[in-house]
Amino acid sequence: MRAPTGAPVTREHGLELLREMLRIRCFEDRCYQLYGQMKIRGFLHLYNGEEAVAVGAMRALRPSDAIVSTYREHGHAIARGIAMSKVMAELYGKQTGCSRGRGGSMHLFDASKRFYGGNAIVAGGLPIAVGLALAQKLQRESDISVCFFGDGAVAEGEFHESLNLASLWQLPALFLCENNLYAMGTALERAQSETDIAARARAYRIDAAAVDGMDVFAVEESVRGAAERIRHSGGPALLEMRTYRFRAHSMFDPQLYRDKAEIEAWQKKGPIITLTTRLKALGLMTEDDYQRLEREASAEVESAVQFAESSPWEPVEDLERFVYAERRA
Amino acid sequence: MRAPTGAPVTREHGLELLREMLRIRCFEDRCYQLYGQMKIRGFLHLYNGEEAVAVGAMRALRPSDAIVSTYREHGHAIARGIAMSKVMAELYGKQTGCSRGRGGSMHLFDASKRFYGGNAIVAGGLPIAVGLALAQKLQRESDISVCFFGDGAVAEGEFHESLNLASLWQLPALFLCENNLYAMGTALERAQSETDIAARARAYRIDAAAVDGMDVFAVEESVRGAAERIRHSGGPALLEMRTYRFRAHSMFDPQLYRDKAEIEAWQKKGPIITLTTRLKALGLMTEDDYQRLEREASAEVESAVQFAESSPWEPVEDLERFVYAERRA
Amino acid sequence: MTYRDAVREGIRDAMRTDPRVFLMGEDVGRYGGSYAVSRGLLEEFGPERIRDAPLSESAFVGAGIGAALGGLRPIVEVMTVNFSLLALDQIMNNAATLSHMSGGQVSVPVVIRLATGAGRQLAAQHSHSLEGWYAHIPGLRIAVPSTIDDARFMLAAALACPDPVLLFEHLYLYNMEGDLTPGLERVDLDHAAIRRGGRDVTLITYGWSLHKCLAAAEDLAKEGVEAEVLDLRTLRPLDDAAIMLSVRRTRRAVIVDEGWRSGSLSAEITTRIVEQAFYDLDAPVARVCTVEAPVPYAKHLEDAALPSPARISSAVRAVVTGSGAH
Amino acid sequence: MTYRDAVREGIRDAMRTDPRVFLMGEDVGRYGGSYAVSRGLLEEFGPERIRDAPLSESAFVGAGIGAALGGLRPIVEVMTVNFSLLALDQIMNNAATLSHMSGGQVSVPVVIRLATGAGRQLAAQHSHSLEGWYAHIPGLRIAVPSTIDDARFMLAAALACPDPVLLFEHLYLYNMEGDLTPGLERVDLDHAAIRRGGRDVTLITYGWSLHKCLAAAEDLAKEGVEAEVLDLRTLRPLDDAAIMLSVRRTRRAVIVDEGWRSGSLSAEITTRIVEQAFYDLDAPVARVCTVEAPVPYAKHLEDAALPSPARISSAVRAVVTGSGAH
Ligand SMILES: Cc1ncc(C[n+]2csc(CCOP(=O)(O)OP(=O)(O)O)c2C)c(N)n1
Ligand SMILES: Cc1ncc(C[n+]2csc(CCOP(=O)(O)OP(=O)(O)O)c2C)c(N)n1
Ligand SMILES: [Mg+2]
Ligand SMILES: [Mg+2]
Repeated sequence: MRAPTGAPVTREHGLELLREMLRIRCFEDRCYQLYGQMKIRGFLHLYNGEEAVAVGAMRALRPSDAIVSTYREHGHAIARGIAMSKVMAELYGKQTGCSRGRGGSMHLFDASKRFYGGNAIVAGGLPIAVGLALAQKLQRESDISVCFFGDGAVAEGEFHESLNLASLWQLPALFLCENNLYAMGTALERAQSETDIAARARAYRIDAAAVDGMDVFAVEESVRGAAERIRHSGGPALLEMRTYRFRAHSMFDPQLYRDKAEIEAWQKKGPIITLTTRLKALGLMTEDDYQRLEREASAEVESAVQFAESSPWEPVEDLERFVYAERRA
Repeated sequence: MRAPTGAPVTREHGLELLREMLRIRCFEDRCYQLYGQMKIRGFLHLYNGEEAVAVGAMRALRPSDAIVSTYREHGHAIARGIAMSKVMAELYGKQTGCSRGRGGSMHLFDASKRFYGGNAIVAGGLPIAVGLALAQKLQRESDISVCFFGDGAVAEGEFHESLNLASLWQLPALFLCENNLYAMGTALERAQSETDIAARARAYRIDAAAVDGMDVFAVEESVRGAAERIRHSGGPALLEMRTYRFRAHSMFDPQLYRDKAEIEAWQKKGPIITLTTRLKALGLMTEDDYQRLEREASAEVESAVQFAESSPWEPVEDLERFVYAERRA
Repeated sequence: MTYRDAVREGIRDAMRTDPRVFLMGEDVGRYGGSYAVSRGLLEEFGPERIRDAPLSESAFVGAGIGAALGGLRPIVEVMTVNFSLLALDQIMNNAATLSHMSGGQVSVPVVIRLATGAGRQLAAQHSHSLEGWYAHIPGLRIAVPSTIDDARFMLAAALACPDPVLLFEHLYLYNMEGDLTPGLERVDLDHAAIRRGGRDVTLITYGWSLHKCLAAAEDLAKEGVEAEVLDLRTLRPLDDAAIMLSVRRTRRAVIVDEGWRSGSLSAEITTRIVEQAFYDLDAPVARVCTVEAPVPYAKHLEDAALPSPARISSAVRAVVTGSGAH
Repeated sequence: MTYRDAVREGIRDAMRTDPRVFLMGEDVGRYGGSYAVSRGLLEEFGPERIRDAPLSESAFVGAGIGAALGGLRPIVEVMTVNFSLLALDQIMNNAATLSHMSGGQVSVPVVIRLATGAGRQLAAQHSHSLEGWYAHIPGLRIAVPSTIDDARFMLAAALACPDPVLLFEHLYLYNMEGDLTPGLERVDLDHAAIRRGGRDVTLITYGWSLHKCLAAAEDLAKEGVEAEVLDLRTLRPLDDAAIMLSVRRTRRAVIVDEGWRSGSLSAEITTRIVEQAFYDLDAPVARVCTVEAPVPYAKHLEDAALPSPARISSAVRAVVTGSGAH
């Protein structure tokens, strides 16, 4: 599998991708502040640096495809089209949140967008995605199931079992590994005997490729190509997106395990800065355009904050609602 | 890794291997009868057809190496040197059994032989063996840990996690896969997306080879070679022993999933028959020798049965003994 | 028909009437099911819907959850409860939470069937009775068919339920023979059932122990002690009303379950009786459970470890006579 | 010192005095432990003995069991109890059975440390309180350090024990400040401890709930109700003698634990009190547990789900006044 990166760039396409990445970046930065203000609590895993993966991937998928994600999923949710206001309200724990305040940052859901949740158990979403793909296959749908997961998940038994099942049964599953080189403080080479994740997938006879996850076009192209092949052949694929997280693992991480120089080097390769530079260099975008996109993103985030602030709490009496479904199937 | 099979054969060596295989075969056949007579109960998984693996492997190992096995482990236990009488008494559930009647067929133990049990959870022994190997490494021993498991275990998450750990940490573990082509009724190709088990191991950067598990010399040589390399390098290895079980999976298996012709074809390649033919052809053994070995094996089995029959039961009052250790460490 | 046949009929019926239903698990197809429950179904429904899974409990249970999210009605067979430990993360962290955690947006209509129990000399790793332990988990429904009728019809009730349902089939029951109640077409997952009436004491139980309790009740009747036998049928949620109704009448209760004593379901039921009917009790509630040891292989040891009619009867005698020795 | 410091001191001490001891788990080394417990230990003991493990709970817990068989004294850190579900097969089918199943030939001196509990808005998958649930399993010992002294010294007791011991550290306690009892050098794993004397009711608890009970007891004292507070310390085996001694004196008991109500440890304790001290009770035993729902993220919902001093006090009032409303 090859990941083309040389596709011709149009202004519209470029600005659209940039807009989406900026929306996520701006959202995450605001979350960081709000955590400091104790408006958001619990674990908070920010997506800064990895925006190209969510944005490129979601653009290449159909609305009817099923998505399963991790606890680091704000970017996936927003790029999937879940209203920022509902995501922010969820982080506030409000009734208007996309999980009615019960899920928080790690468990964003939107059934109408076929977004089956952030899953906070590393690798725990993989079998679910396999099952969604099985349902698609048995129902003869042309949709596929996409599962995001981190490099850390590759060591878990569920990764192995899920890849084997998907390949054995030739299910329409796309495994999207966000390889940001660390699982919390554990560097890839201290967790994996074989660090080439795409090669690992091939051991299950799964079509796999590594992609520059900092290049949003490369992500989009590779996901589109893989999705098409999956729809056509029925069998699974894996893409290893090479990326980096700019911030700490979560809000409680002094980052003893990596040094500033490494972070800075990656920041220079960041998806937003490289796309901006590229669009400007190609003459497809001006600094004014950029400023406008940033302003719009910022305004959207502020109105999401307003929405969250002014939203009601779920009544305490409803604590036990939804433990069991309210209607019979 | 290459598995040499052309080693020169001596009469003594050949007879010794044959003797051991006959002891196991004879034991298993007697177990089969005893099950019919309801002397043995529970699940009973016989080893017929796979004797070359246990016998070749154990001969190549040191008494101080640690062994972890499965529920199909009579052969491993006997080849390891656990007295047949203690094994048979265990199958009877007697106090004199090698697990004091608590374990039965699936849970033979002998700490003095560093035989850490039959484990009846498929793949459940692999992490234990990794831990034993870790203890060896940290204690700077030159012993290794050997784990027997079936082809079915390869699909389990614990296989993946264990191989990754052993390779990552370069532990002295030898993974001995008894690939008999079926996990209960599930043929290898209906369980594994990649049926080349040695290739699977290489995906963890583990040295691996497939071996003719019907050729006891090949087994012995390959295990000796692997064990030496492990002792020398510290890192793990995997050997895939290609073999076949002649009997049903357990006592409740109508074998709907394979046909007689396949079984018969494999029986012709059986480890005992081929070794017998070979030794005779080389003029190293006569039919009389063979008869004598069979008689001796049969006599040993009968005296094991006598021992089991005449052994006492564990008193019911001792039911709760050993749930917790009796002395403080 | 046997209990096994009844379970098979239930599966066949569901497969025929609802195309969303499929059966998935280790050796459910070609092998015919490790307890021969699904024998013949592969031939009728084909390998897509009678789906043999590799040894990967976590992944195929999780795939059942995912397939349920995706609109199907999976029946996942975990060969025995002992192996379900490998899938516990999927069961507790996904099946049981997704509905609540998503604010009610999704439900997980998966049915997980598991053989459970001891009594066949399968030793420590193959003899767990964990249904009561699973009943601790909110979000799950736990049901136990103990009769031919329930074996036949509980699956349909479970499939009609939008929540994840775990159905525990005691391996000792598969060979039990019996007749279906004529005319019966469905059962529910909500109510306990009195399997024998009595005025002196209530025996509260489920599964294989139901049959031990019925045997004990026969023996006790000869001594003039009339035991009522209540089959819980579902362990989560518990039918408190039925329990209290019976206990208020008999004023005495003995709980029989095959879980290890400490922290078994018997403790929860005792506690609920204390909470809801303390002043109606004439004696402390007693319980008969499995001895607190991994279940041993040897028959005499295993027998001694498990509840038996004799142990049940003597617990009842102690409660009824107030001798306190049980 | 904080509870966190005390745990770290306990580990350091064990590492220094016994070369067989090592610490293994996710991010125990370079990261310093996800709750910063092991910070600094990598520098002191090196990566062989402060061993970062990949995300492979089943394998590294199993490796701990194997290493214990092989003569070492592993401390396995499972980052939180929530992830231990992935290792349950190793814990229940191996750690808990090997001694018995081998007829006493081997023992498994592994110590597994797990952060447990809710209260930090971590939502359904990261807020389990399963220590009481684990206490169902014969062959395991379950201990819960709830004070600075126990945080400091329980590990040594666990390492000295030949059986597998699970140590549950409530994540809310890590920041708790306190002083070690001067001169204290060891604690045991056998006895419950009265943390506050009282004559009117016994509050039976452990872990973070201990501190909630102590707060409730202060409030109740202002109303003239003197609650005795018993810290169980070990959940398996339970110290029945200490429980009964206190309950026989106060004649009333309220059990507080953070497990979901049904099938929680509170049920087992209630049942034992009924079995052993029924006729000494002046009121039904009451319990305060977590509401039966996956723990929600929003603070007001989470607070409502968990035991609180207010809920404890009102349960005590109901038991003491016999109003029955709790
Ligand atoms: C099964 C499990 N074990 C441990 C954790 C704790 N934990 C949360 S995130 C994380 C690291 C995961 O790394 P990776 O998969 O690379 O994702 P990233 O955070 O880098 O996006 C760990 C260890 C968990 N959530 N689940
Ligand atoms: C985790 C687990 N799942 C299912 C089983 C039931 N079971 C026992 S043996 C077996 C097949 C194992 O096949 P394989 O590993 O190839 O070993 P073989 O029996 O062929 O020696 C199965 C499915 C089990 N014991 N453990
Ligand atoms: Mg990562
Ligand atoms: Mg096999």
